This record gives sequence, C-alpha cells and structure tokens, in this order.
Amino acid sequence: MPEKILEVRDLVTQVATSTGPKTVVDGLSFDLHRGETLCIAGESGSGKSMTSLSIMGLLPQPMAKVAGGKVLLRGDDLLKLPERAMRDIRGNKIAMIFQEPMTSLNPVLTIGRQLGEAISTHDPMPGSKVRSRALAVLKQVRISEPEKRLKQYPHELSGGMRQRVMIAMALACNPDVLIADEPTTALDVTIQAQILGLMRDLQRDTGTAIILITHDMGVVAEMADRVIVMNQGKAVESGSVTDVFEAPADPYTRGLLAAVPRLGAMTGIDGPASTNGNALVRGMARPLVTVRDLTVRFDIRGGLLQRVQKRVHAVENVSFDIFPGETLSIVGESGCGKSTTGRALMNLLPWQGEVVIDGKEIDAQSRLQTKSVRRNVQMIFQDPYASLDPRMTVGELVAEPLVIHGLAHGSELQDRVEYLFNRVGLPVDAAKRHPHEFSGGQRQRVCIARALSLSPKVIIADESVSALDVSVQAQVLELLGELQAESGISYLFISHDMAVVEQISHRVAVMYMGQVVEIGPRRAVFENPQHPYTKKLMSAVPIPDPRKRREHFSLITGEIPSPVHGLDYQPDYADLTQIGAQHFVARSAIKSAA
Amino acid sequence: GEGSITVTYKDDVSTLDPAIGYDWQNWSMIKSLFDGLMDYKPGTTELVPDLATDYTVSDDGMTYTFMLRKGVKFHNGREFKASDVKYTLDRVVNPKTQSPGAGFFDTIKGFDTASAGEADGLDGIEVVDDYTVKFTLKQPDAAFLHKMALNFAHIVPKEAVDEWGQDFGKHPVGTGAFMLDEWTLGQRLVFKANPQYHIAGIPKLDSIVVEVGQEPVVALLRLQRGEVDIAGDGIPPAKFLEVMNDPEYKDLVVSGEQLHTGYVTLNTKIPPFDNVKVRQAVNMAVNKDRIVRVINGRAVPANQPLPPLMPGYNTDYKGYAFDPNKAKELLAEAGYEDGVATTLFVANTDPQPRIAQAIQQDLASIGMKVEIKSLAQANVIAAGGEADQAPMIWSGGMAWIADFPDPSNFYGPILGCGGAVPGGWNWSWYCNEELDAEASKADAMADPSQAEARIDLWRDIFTKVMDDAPWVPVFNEQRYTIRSPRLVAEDAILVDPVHIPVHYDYIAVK
Amino acid sequence: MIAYILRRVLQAALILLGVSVVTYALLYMLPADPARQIAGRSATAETVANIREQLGLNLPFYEQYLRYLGNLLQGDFGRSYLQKTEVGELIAARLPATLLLMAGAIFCELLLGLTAGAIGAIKRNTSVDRTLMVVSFVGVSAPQFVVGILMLYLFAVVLGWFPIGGYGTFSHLVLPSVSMGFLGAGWYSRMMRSSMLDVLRQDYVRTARAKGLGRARVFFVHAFPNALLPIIAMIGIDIGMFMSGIVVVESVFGWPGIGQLAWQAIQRVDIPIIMGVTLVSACAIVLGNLLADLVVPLIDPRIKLR
Amino acid sequence: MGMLVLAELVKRKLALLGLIIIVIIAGSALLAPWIAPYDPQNQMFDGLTIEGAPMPPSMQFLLGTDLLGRDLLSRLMYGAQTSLIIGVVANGTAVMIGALVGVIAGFFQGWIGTILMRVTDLMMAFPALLLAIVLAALFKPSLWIVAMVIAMVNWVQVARVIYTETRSLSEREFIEAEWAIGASRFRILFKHMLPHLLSTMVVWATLGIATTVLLEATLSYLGVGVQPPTPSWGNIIFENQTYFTSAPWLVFIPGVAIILLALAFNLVGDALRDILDPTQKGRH
Ligand SMILES: Nc1ncnc2c1ncn2[C@@H]1O[C@H](COP(=O)(O)OP(=O)(O)OP(=O)(O)O)[C@@H](O)[C@H]1O
Ligand SMILES: Nc1ncnc2c1ncn2[C@@H]1O[C@H](COP(=O)(O)OP(=O)(O)OP(=O)(O)O)[C@@H](O)[C@H]1O
Ligand SMILES: [Mg+2]
Ligand SMILES: [Mg+2]
Repeated sequence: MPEKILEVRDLVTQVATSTGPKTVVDGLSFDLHRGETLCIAGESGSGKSMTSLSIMGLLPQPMAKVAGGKVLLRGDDLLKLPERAMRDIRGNKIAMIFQEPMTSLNPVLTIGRQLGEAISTHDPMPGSKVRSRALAVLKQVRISEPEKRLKQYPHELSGGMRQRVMIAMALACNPDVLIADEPTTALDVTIQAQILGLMRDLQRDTGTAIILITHDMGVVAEMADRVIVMNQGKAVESGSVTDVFEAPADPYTRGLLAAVPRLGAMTGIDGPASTNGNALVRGMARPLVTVRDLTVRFDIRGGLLQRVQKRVHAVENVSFDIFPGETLSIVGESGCGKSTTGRALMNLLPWQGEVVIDGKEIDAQSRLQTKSVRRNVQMIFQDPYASLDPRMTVGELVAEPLVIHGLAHGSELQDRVEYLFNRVGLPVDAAKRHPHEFSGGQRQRVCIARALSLSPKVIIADESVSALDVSVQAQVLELLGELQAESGISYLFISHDMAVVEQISHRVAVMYMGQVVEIGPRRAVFENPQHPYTKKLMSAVPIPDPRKRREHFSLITGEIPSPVHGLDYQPDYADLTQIGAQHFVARSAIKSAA
Repeated sequence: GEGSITVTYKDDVSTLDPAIGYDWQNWSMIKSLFDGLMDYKPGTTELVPDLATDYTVSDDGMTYTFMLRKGVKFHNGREFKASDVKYTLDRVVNPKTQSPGAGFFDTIKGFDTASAGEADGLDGIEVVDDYTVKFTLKQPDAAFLHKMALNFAHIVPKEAVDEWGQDFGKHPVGTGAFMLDEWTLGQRLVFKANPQYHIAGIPKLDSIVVEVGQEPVVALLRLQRGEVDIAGDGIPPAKFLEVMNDPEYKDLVVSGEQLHTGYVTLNTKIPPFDNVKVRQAVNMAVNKDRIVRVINGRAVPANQPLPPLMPGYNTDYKGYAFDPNKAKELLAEAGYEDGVATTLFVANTDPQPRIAQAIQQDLASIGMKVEIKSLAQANVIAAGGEADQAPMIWSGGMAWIADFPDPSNFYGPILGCGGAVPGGWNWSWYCNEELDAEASKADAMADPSQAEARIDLWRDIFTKVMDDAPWVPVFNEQRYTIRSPRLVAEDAILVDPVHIPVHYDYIAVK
Repeated sequence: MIAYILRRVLQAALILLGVSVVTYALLYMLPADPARQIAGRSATAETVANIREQLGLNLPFYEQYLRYLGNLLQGDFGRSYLQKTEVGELIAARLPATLLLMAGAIFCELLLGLTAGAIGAIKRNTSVDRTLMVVSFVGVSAPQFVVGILMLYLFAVVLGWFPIGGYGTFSHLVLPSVSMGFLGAGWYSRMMRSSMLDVLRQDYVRTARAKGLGRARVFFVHAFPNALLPIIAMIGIDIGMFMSGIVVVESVFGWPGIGQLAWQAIQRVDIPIIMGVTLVSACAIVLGNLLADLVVPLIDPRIKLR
Repeated sequence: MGMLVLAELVKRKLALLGLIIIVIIAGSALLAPWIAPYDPQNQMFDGLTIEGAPMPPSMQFLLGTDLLGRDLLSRLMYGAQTSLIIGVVANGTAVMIGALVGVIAGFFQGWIGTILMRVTDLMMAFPALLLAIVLAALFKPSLWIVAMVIAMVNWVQVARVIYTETRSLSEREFIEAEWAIGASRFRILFKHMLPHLLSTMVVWATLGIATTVLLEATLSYLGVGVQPPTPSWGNIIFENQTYFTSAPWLVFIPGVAIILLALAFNLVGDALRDILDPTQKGRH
C-alpha cells in the first residue's frame, strides 16, 4: 500500500445556530494514500463541504469550528497548527478546488496574477520565472491559448476554462493532497467529462492524492478508488468503489444507489418508466401542442442612441408537436435555449412563430393571454423555493390559480385545495405553512399542485428536478409519471440530465445553439443517436457503475460557441431529415457541433 | 502713510462703483477711493467742500456754482476737471447705469428726461470752464449740498468707465486717498495709499486689507488674537457683554451715535392698522426697554422717527409711553376687544427674529395675536412694497440709516406719499397730503438763513407723523467700534457718523 | 466606450437643461422683484420700469428663459443683479476654495470612513467594531452645523490648535474638511463594513486563503478592490450631498466658496447667481456620477460601458 | 408581525437604546403641555440678567434660558413636537411619493416608467438643500410648508430604491410564476410585489426620519425653517448660534438633542433593515 499522507480521526465540526451548536460533521475518520482518489459522496447538507473546510482550516468564522478530532498530514496535526504555519500548508501541501468556478476566481484580477500569486507565495521567485511557471501549469491543464489566458480576466473565460484555471492554481505547487469540492457540479456534462478526464490524467502524472467531493454517484463511479458515503455528518459507508456500488452495506447507501437514474437503464424499452415501458398509443389523435418556427431573439442595445446592436439568437426556428398524454423532453447544454422555448410557450416573453395549443392559436403579441388558453398550459419551475411567493401560505398559493380564474370559491375551493394536497402527497394541514417551512421536495410538490389546480392539458417542467437530491428527485419523477398515467396530461420536460430524460420521456428533442438538431422517439434517439452533438452528449454522461468506467474522454472536446450575433446574421437552419419513424436529424447545419 | 491694517466683513464687497455701491461694507470704502464736491469734516456731520474749493448759491436757491480744486489727480494720473463732474452725474441718472442713487438727483434740471433715457445728460449741469461747474435746479433743494457729498455723486473718470464698462466696480479709479491694489473675489481686497492725494499727510496708512466672508464672532475672536484690527460688522451681539465686561477690551471699544432708527411699520391700508387707535395701541404696547435689554443695551429706546443726532430731533416729545392697559382700551375702542390676528414680517438674520418675538409677546399681552414671517431680506422688502402684503414689518437689518444728515432723508421715501407706491419703501403706506405739502415747503427753504426755520418745520412734521402713528419707533442703535490696540485715531474718527465703520483716511497704526 | 460617454454626456446635458428650466421657473415665481432691488429705495416707478425692461424682466417667462439659455450656451451666466459682476467670474473666483474643501472633505471621508469600515469588518462583533459603528452612527446623525460649531469651539476657540475660520493655509482647511467629512465618513464606514463583510464571504476570498496567502495580501489585493466597487458609485452620489453641505459648512467657517456665494445670493434674491450656482452644482453632481461610472470599469473589468 | 418585529428589536442592544431614546423624546413631546416647567414662549423677566444675558443652567432653569429669557428645557420639549411632526409627516409623504413613483416606474415600464425615472434623475441633480431653500423662500415657511418642502426633496432617494427593488422583484421567479398562472397586473402588483416592498418602505420610513429631522434643523438653522416663536431644535440653534462661546448651552444642548434623535432613528431603522430583510440575516 502506498504511503499514507492524510489521516482524519474522529473529526467533529460544529456550527453555531440560534438554537445552540449543531454538529455537522460527526466523528468522521478516514485515511488518504498517495496517488489515491477518495470520493466523499452524500446528499446535500450531509457535511461534505464542512469536512473539507475543516481540513483546510477555512471554516467560516466565527459560526463554525472544529470541536474535536485530529487531522494528521504526514503525522502533524493540522488542527493544532497556528494560522501562520497553516498558511504554509494551504496551497502548498493541500490545495483545494471549489464548486463554483464562476465565483471562485477574483473578478478584478487577471488569471496570470492569480495564478502567479499561488506560485510565488510558497516559492518566491522572480517575476519572469513566475510567468513561465504559470504558463507551464496552464499548458498542463490543457487550456486553449494559454498565453492569452494569462492576460484575461475570469469573466472572459467559460466555466470549463475557469475550472481548469482553478485546477492549475491548485496544482501549481505540486501539493500532496488535492481537495476538490464538487468541481464539476456547475458544469455541463461535456465540460464535466473534460475536467474529470483532466484530473485523472494529472493525478496519473503527479501522484497527488485527491479527495473528491460530489453528490453525483456517476462521478463517484467514474473517479473513485475508495468511497465514503456521508449522511447527516456521519460516514455511513466506506470502502472500495466496487464494494460500495456492488454490495452496499448500509440501507441509506442502498436507497441512494437505487434512486440514481442510470443512463441506459431503459435500453430496449419503448415507453417511459412510469408506463412500465409501454409506448404511447397515439392513434389518430391530433397534436395537443403544435409549435412551428418558434424564434426568440433578445436585443442587445448600445451606442449613442441605445439602438439594437446585437442579438442573442436564443431560439431559432424550433418546431415540434406534443400529443395528448405524451412527454416530450428537450435536452441540451446550458444556454442552448431550452428554458427560452418553454417560457415562450407560456407567453412570458415576446416570440415569433406559430403556436397552437388544443386547437387555439396563441397570439404572440399579447403578454396577457386570454385566460382560457392560459389554463391549458402550466409550468413548474426549476427552483421551487424561488417560484413560490415566500410571504404566502402554501394553501393560498395552491388556491390562487383557482381564484384568479374564478373556478372555485368558498368551501369548494377548500375541497379542491385539499384534494390537490392529497394528490401530490402533502399533508392537508401543511396548507397553513409558508414555503420556507418545507423541504425542497415538498416545495416542488406544492408547485406541482399549483400547476395542476387548473387541470391543464400540458405542463412545462423546466429543470423541475435538477435542484433536488436524487432520492427526492426519484419521488417527484414518480409523482409526475403517476399523474400522467391518471389523467393523460402531457409534459414538455426540459432537462440537461440525460439519465432523467431517458427515464421519463416518450420523445426527445436535442437542442443545440437554439435549434433542434435531433428529435424522435426516446428509444430511437438514445439507442441510435445520429447527430454528432447527440452522440457527444450521450458519451459525456458518467455512468454510476465503476465497471463501465471510461478510460478516455478524447471524444469530448471544445466549448459551446456564443449565440450572440450581429444584426445582419442569418442563421443556418437545421434541415431536419427523417431517418426513421418520427426520427428527424439535422444533416447539413451546425457542423461545428462535433 | 505707514503700516497696514486688516478689516473684516461677513458679506462680500459687491462693487466699488460709486454709482452703484449701496451696502454697509462698500459705502466707506468707496468714500476712501473717490471724492465728491462736498464732504463732511472727519468725525462730524459738518459739510465742507472737498473737490470743490468753494461754492456759491444763487439767491433763489436754484443755482449752485462750484469752484473746483486744481491739480487733483485721478489714480490713473489724469487731472480732475469740471467735465468729470458733469459726466459723473449724467452717468448716475442714466437708466443704463441702474444706479440705486439716481433718485437723489431729481431736483436737478433735466432729471426727468435724463432718467427716462430720453436725453443724454442733465441739462442742469453746465461746465463753465475746467475748474467751474454750475448746477441749475428745477426747485430749491435744501439738501442739495448733502447730496453732493453722497457716494453717488463721487467723481469718476470717463475713460476708466469706458474701459471697464460694467466691470468698473471691480476696477475703480477715483481721486480718493486710497486706491485698489488687489481684489480676490470672495476673499480679500487690498487698498494702498494714494501718494498724490490732495490732502497732505492723508491717508495715514500704507494699505488696508479687507477680508470678507468672516463671521462677526470669528472676526472678534481674531481681533482678540491680534489678527484683525477692525471688525467691520461691529461687535456681534453674542460677544457684546463679554467684551464690555472685560477690562482688557473695554478700552478698545468706542461708542457713538449713528443716524439710525429701528421701527415697526404698521400698514395703514390693512386692517386693523387702518385704524389709528390700533396703531397708537401698538405704540403703547411695545416694551422698548425690554427689547433694548434683549439686545444687551446696545441701543436707546426711541419715540420718534428721527434719531437724536439728526437735526430736527424733538427733545421735548415724549411719544407714546409704555402702557399696555391703555393700549388694551384703545384696541377695545377700535372694536377689537376680543383681540385681533395679524402678521409681522422680519428679516431672517440674528437678532431680528428675536426682536420680532419680543414684539410679538408684547402685543400678545394686549390681545393681538401676531404671526411671524421670518424671510430673506429681499422677500421682506418685496412684501413691504405691496399694499396688501405685510401688515407689520420690523425694519431691523434693512433699517433706515440716513444717507445724509438731513431730516428730509427720513421722510420722502419712507413716510411720504411718493414712497407709498408699489415697490416703494413706505411700508406703512402712510400718505398724508398735508404733511407732504409741508415737507415740500421745508425742502424749498434752501437759503442758509432759513436753515433754522426749516429744521423747526421738519421737527413739526415728524411730530405730527407720530400723531398718526404709522410707525412704532423702537430704538436708535448705538455704534460700537472695537479696534485693535495698535490702531490709533481719535474716538470721533472711529465712530464717524458718515464713514462706517471708521474713516479709513484718518486712522493710523502704532 | 466613446459612444457610451457621448450618450451619458447627452443625457447629462438634458438633465442640466431640465434643472435650468425648473430652477428658472421657481426663481421666476419668487415674490421679490429684482428691478426694484436694483433701483434702490429712492427710485421712481419709471426707473424701476426702465430697469425691468433693460433686464428683459417684462418679457414672458419662456422668452426670458430662452434668452438666458441662449447666453448660457455661449458660456455666459449673466451678470449679478446686485454685484454687477459676471456670475461666471464670481463662481470661478470661488470655485477653487470649494473644490479644495471638497477635496479635503473627500479625503477625510475616505480615510476615516474606509479605514473604520474595514477595521469593523475584520474585527466584526468585537468591541472595536461596535465602538466604530456607534461612532459612525453618530456621524450620520450629526448635522453638519452642529459638528462645525462644536469643532470650531473646541479646537479653535478653546484649544487654539487651528485658526478660527478663514482660508489660505493648510491649517485653515482642517476643521472645515473634517466637519464636512464627518457625515460622509459615517456613511462610508457603514457601507465599507457591509461591503467588506460581503466580499470576505465570497468564494474567491476563500480561494485566496486556500492558496496560503497571508492576511494582508488577501485583504488588500483580493478583498479591498472588490469591496470598493459599491463605494465608488456612492462617491458620485456624495457630490450632491456636498453641494448641500457647503452652504452650511462654509458659512460656519467663513470659507470663501460658492456655498457662501449661494447663501448670500439667496438672501438677496440675486437670481443670476442662484441660477449659476445651481447649475454648477447640478453639473458637479452629474459629472460626479458620470465619473464614478467611468471609474468603476477601471477597477472592475466585468463592467463594459455600452 | 408587528409584535414579532418589536420583540426582535428589543433583543438588539443598540436598537433598544434607539427605541428608548425615541420613547423618551416622543414622550416629552407629547406630554410637554403637562410636564414642561414653563410656557415655551414666555419671555420671562427673570430669564435674563439685568444686562440682558441668558441664564446658564440652574435649579430654576434646568437647562438655562435663551436670549429672550425663555426656558430652554421647555422649548426643547415643545421643539421635539416640531421635529417629530416634521419627521413623521414630511418623511411619510416622501416615502409615499417615492414609493408610488418607484413602483409605477419599476413595474409599468414603457413611457410612463421612463418619464418618471427621468424626473427622478432630474431631481437627483438638484442640490437638495439649495432647492429646499428656494422652495421655502417661495412658499413663505411654516411648519407644514417646511414639511412639504422636505418631502419634495426627500422622495427621490426612496423612489430610486423602490424602483431598483421593484425591477429586481419583477425578475424574481415567483413573479414569473404568477404571470404563468394568469395573474393580472394588479394582482401581482398589490398581492405579490407590495408586501415585499413594504419592509423597504418601513426601513426608509424610519431611516428617513433621521434625515428629515436633520434637514429641518438645517433649514431652520439657515433661517428658512419653522417660524419663530414655534420652537424647533434647528431654529433654537439658529437663534443662538452666535452665542456658542458666551452661552454654549444654547447651542450644544439642542445640538446633542438633534444628534440623539437622528441617532435613535438610525439605530432603529438599521436594525429594522436587518430584521425585515432576510437576506441580510447574520451580518451582525
Ligand atoms: N455557515 C453555516 N452556518 C450554519 N450552518 C451551516 C453553515 N454552512 C453549512 N451549514 C450546515 O452544515 C451542514 C453541512 O453543510 P455542508 O455544506 O457541509 O453540506 P454539503 O454536504 O456540502 O452539501 P451540498 O451538497 O449542498 O454542498 C448543513 O446542514 C448546513 O445547513
Ligand atoms: N432575457 C434575456 N436577455 C438576453 N439574453 C437571454 C435572456 N434570457 C436568455 N438569454 C440567452 O438566451 C440563451 C438561451 O437561454 P436559455 O435560458 O433558454 O438556456 P437554457 O438552455 O435554458 O440553459 P440552462 O440550462 O442554463 O438553463 C442564452 O444564451 C441566454 O444567455
Ligand atoms: Mg457542499
Ligand atoms: Mg434553463
């Protein structure tokens, strides 16, 4: 066994709350060896970040403090070191990468400056040497045009590039231990794949021991040598990655793994999971929603007279149908126009094109759509907390659409609200409480109840489960499926998570740069992806199975280009050609996708 | 001259153009920069020729002939001539000059056309030769010689006025004892002695530094530290007692009288003051002694419009004695037994609002409910100039300080019918045709032999005015000048009744 | 960038135009009649009428205003009614004093305010922090005339450390600057404290610490410039407060700036001066804000001027 | 909610101090007719020395007398009425106007919003004090006029703040969600936005009182404020300011009173800001 570098023993970390100290890391112990990757997994709030901050001595002051235990780095107890000595450890012996590449770099300093600082702090050297070393590490993290990057500011880089810079900074002094706290959570899957691949390659070259913190079991399976699963501050399971995945001892771990959606789990099945895999029998039904040539552009103004100078081509000529009882999913990476499509259907922003819902054409001009049309489409948003007025009780919130549309009042209203609460699995007495008194999953149930209250024919669900922990996510997905089975409601399901989409959809549309590049039955798209972008997307998804680990991420490179163009820009429209039953793929346009 | 002194003022010096300057601060500066045909003997109100060596008056009092002093040089080196006299007065009455003093010269022949801009100059001024100038009047004017001593009649050289145009006031050129050396707007002015001044040995100083923007209290503190020689705004009320009770400073203070009366105007056009009984009642109700106490005894209670120093002051007149009970009775007789409400306007600079409040309390005791409007001076003046705006005005801060020591100056604009017009200064809107006629008669008594009789007539006029009680004369303010110990001058010079605060030409330093 | 500046200047010009209309209209409505004041107390009605005509005061409002505006566009603020001097000249003569005072006050504000705020944030919830915060609360609560008179009394009259008012040397500048800066220092320290607390919680500060940087470096290089950003916008707004403050502070200390000029003019309703000072102040405010907006991108590269 | 907020306030030492000061000052203002030792307008004969100087603090006149021989303590108590009335009325009006302008401009964008915001920009460019002085001179000051003048000058900041807040509020997801369920403009404005703006308004209502009290004092100090003999803390100082060396109590006692009152409102307002704005939680 390689040399033991870090040893954590009985670590207890507490945070001060209004009701007294709360233990958030509770007697955690583990060892870390040279060249090893230890994953700490667990759901939100389980204490993963607190653990890493405790080790680094960077707990938020004065709320949190280490209440007991030892953190031994090659035998020295870090917890006993004075701040001065700890500074020599940080960045030098133990380096750290944080979750949010967007906010973890100082916005007012150049990359070169921030990187140079990391180098010269622990190893004072003349400026020119610092520069060449900085350049060297940037090259090491395989960033494009490294010389140029040195002079750039963080906001000029994409998320993936920033995370590369963070890694470069962490590796600048060849640390013994690298702690990466959710380093890829904020990134798109393709970028995530690139970063994970990079970390693996670098580890191979330098032998740095990595503590990788993540809630994504796919990432764990991909990266870990050993795994610790945390729940409520305690390690409930630990062991080698294959042991944990194949023979989880703890019930919590088992539940967790069971809830994780796996890409490929539906291979060979036609319909979504909720229908036991049965495909929708469409028959002669007319489409419930018809969207033709939907285009949304945002103006960017500037110049002397604030004239439109550029446009964001958020959605370009998107067409699709949704049939009664069907779930159509839109997938694609950040910024590709998924949400904009959904919001345009809700008439929440100005759009062009043609939309027919349940036989009624929608007027793109009026923001205040006729109420009757509005009743047929409802929306569930990504962040359930943000989409509920925090000052109202959830009872009022669920009743509100009914009141607005004058559908019920008095005891009838009461009954209806009660029914809805029951339907989404919330206790009826919860109606008097405010949104902040609920958990994330419960809040999303409130949102669903609210959307259901008008008995819409179609619900647009925009990343409605992305913010939830996997176990909760599974429950909500199940609820959505049940509702569909019961009432034949249609969903437009917007998500970037391929595994979830696979589970829930009848049909899938893949969006890239504001256009649909591939659309078809879920099975056809997932099992026989035709467009290069779809392929790339599929291959980037980490599979929560340590045996299916990818050794090379070589397929996945490149960044997504910007959708901002000048006024005279004429987009190349994707020419969708049919290649199978209802399966359409863009052939000529958007070649850069691959 | 030798040495330099520092004088401070709170407000800016606005202009040094003698045709325009009419402020407390610039009045005596202009006097030191320019000379008129006439002047007063330093420290007194006695008229003497200045740029004139002599003058004659025709028997009908309609023609004045001045013989001019020879060899007097303007600061620019040119000799002063008779044509300058004519130019100066033509300029003052020319409406383009916008001189606030133009009206003083309304008795000169040709004034009407000249001041209306219809004629280029005054017909009544004739340049006889370089050293003789003759004035023809349209009516006898007993105060004419005083007017020739006014700043507005101080002689300016045409070429300098032409050169600087509207900015002549910033670049004054005169014949006076001092000339302007430096002027930093808003900060300081430096005057230096005129070596060619026509009176030998004058001025006694080398230079005078005037610093503006200095609060009176600050000025006094600086004077106590020896940084300032004369506090131009006098001893501030806040420091008065302190200074007067301090043996160290007591000797530095010189007091004197000035031609000032502080009064309350009662608008005879607005009820209840359209009733003479009410006006008399108010006269009896105001406790002047207490008001004088409130301003720390820096004044003497007054009972008539004229200040004691003014010829024509009636020493026998007792006025309305303080008698609130009698006042109440009078008010009842006038039909206001249940009291009456009215408004008192006052300028909003200390101590005026305080005095107004003292008056307010006095009137409250006889059942008059007085509301105070404490406004910027300009707004008070504007209100006074409208017949129906200001029932009462306390004149403090804008009060009448005589332009020249002659009783006529206290009548026309402020008590005569001529002033009771929109925009006028007769804020009582008091117009007694009979008295106006008497006033014209008095003004026509220009013959020196009639001087005595003329003064008697004026005395009579002002006593009769008090019967109608359009004013409440409250007090005559005393002058208190404090100077630094190193400054030497006779007391009379330090409280010169014409040059305020001091007669710069006659002071010296140790 | 150029387009941005041009647009902002255009906007500023429009605002100034608005300010001039409103002020002119307000002053037009003032009850005092300038012609009468100029004419003096011995003037006849004809003289007054004549002067009114000369000054164009008998014209309808809009014509008067357009005349004024026309002159203004040629850089002519008109002539003071009572001082008979070019208003531009009067303002120019006094502006340096006001600018000096402003510079002194801003210096005091920033020095005291930023230091106190930063110390408060670093030592948050200690007695040092609490004391500083109470002092800055007093700062924002104390009227400038009270502070001014108090300082004058204490440091000039009683202790004699500084001259009692006046203008000229550095020691003259100290008390007025401090009296004027005290209020702003209070604001800045409170803003700085919360801004700094905000920044110290940011991820990039944690990153900097994770790199093993020393406290001073984390503070000055990473936290300080970021904490400064919201404060720069404040400095722009501050200029408006200054313009109000100078009227009071200059009169307490006898400082020969445009505040005193304005105050004297208001007392005597010398309309051209009031107009001029108002416009100059409005200019300063608008310029201050523009400048602040232009400075921010120099520190913060994320902000692009469009 | 009111009680809860109060309970929170009382928990904070500084806010409690502020509350106590406000209660004392408001109490003495309200009870002045009964507890003030003298009539505030009575120019007492024995209130001045024979020479006419004011009396320093003594057993007879606890805080001394002013230049007209009136009892300073009584005048301060009645002056508190003025300050508080102006503070509450003027600032209340300012908050109302500001909130109205801000909400309308922020919520109904388009030409109405543009016009309102341009007007606000215009007002921002005015030197506030100068404007107030001119307005006060124009309307001949009285208690209510002064209050209105102050309101005219002070609404601008409120409008700015409310505008920004309305704008950011209308970007919030829950407002979008309301649009999505078909809520009308007015429902969104009154049921969903206003309650969120209320806390800002409450904070400004308190913090603004401090500013207002100071502005009134400054106007009075410059002699264009509340008319004598009605006492206001500002005009007490104005009347007596030149006496700061010979009768310092006449200047510094009211000066301290003004500072204390403004301080108290600032302390309470600041605490309210913390309490009412959950995102600010944990800052102190
Ligand atoms: N500053 C803080 N003050 C109080 N409690 C805190 C603070 N930071 C974290 N906590 C609490 O500590 C617990 C552990 O938090 P931690 O951030 O370690 O969770 P995590 O496992 O990293 O979750 P996530 O996946 O959401 O990042 C949580 O219950 C959280 O509420
Ligand atoms: N209001 C707006 N103004 C300008 N640009 C916008 C606006 N809303 C969205 N965009 C731009 O339109 C593009 C599409 O955005 P959209 O939110 O639809 O992406 P998305 O696919 O939902 O991404 P994500 O997964 O990050 O939610 C992006 O480039 C985005 O920056
Ligand atoms: Mg975490
Ligand atoms: Mg989205």
